[in-house]
Amino acid sequence: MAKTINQMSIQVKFFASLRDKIGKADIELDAAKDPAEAWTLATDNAPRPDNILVAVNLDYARFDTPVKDGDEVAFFPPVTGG
Amino acid sequence: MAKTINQMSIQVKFFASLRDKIGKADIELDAAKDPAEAWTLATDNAPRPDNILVAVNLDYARFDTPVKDGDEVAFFPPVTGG
Amino acid sequence: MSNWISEQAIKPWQILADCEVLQPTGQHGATSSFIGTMRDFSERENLEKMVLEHYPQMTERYLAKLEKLARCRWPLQDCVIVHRVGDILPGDPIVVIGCWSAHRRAAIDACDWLIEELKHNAPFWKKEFGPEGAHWVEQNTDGHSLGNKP
Amino acid sequence: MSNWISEQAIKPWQILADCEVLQPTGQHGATSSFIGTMRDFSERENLEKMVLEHYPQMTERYLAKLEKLARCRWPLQDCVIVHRVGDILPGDPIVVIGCWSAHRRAAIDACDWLIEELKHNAPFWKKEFGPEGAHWVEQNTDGHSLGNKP
Repeated sequence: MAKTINQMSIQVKFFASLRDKIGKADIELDAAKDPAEAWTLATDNAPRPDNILVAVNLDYARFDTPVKDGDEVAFFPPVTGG
Repeated sequence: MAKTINQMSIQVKFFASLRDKIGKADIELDAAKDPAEAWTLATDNAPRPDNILVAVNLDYARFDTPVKDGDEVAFFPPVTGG
Repeated sequence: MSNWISEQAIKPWQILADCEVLQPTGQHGATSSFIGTMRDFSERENLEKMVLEHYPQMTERYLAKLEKLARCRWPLQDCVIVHRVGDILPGDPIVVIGCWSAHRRAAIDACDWLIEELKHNAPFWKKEFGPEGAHWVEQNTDGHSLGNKP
Repeated sequence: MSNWISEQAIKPWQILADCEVLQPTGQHGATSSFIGTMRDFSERENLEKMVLEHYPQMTERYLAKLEKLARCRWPLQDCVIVHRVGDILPGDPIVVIGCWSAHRRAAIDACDWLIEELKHNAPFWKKEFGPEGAHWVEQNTDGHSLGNKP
């Protein structure tokens, strides 16, 4: 799971209450085919709350949106700005 | 139609384009039972445009709202403020 | 109650900021405001000037009534309505409305309702002056005919 | 395009007045604005402080997208969106939105749409601090459940 030098990777981020729950803000994965797999790998298979949201490369995405090397995948709880 | 000293009367007012059309801003009537009659008396029986509005004592009213001595009756075109 | 007619030029942002200062800290979560400003064009032509006539006493009474109705209908912390009369030039503010409430929907809906009510019923009349002379505005643009409703 | 995230306290009326000055005289007839301010109470308790977290880069991208969409959907002359992040105290402004257009419906509807979109989708998160400790806000109040829709 550790990043290999000169190899692309998937950057995974957690925000707000989800970061507190997971216990980490970000982690790098060697690879993942979609956010669903990224979640499993990044959280050591933790149960995935129903209401969490996902973004790929700063845009909202689905859990089955294809992910490629170099992408950034973010998981976060419902937003509460404004 | 002229006001008699010590006698109450109906004050009639015209605003905006209606004042220009009628040719006067205000006139006093000795009496009128409602705005419809006030219009007839105050304008020498001029035709009454369909879209004009009427107020009695500063509140919107109908042409058959009863009017009593001392009341103020105002006629005006559709409003265009704001 | 804060609503008034002004025969002098008004500074809407200043009026709104001054009202804001009067609010108790932490009580309101939402402030919605509307400002109407004179354009230099109408449906007809370019405009040089406008005279805003009103029905003195009835306008004051009507604005007070509008504010009272809005405060009954929505849980507003505060509300301000100021309307210009007299000679107005392009770019001059004509009306300013501000609504303060705990939650956004009350402030937004009250402000929207107030400007529509004011436009449709408050006894003000615009006389526009352009290169082709002066004429009374016959009716306001319909608030709901322009722009797409989401 | 004028939208940004601020890590410092913001002065909404000043931001709006500054934008107003940039508008060409006589082009806009309507200005609609919304300001969100921190209350000193929540559904749960009294509040002492709030920390507003965001997803850097995605928030900027999202605000820019919102402004662009609003400008496509309504004929706006101008539009400004500013959102605070970081430590916030009761009474501090959190967000300010301003919309300028020729006619009122576009300005009012765009402003209303922008605050709802921002509340529902922009990646910000509130952590509230009160006498009972800190907790993340689970969800915003529904914009349409409070106050009576006219």
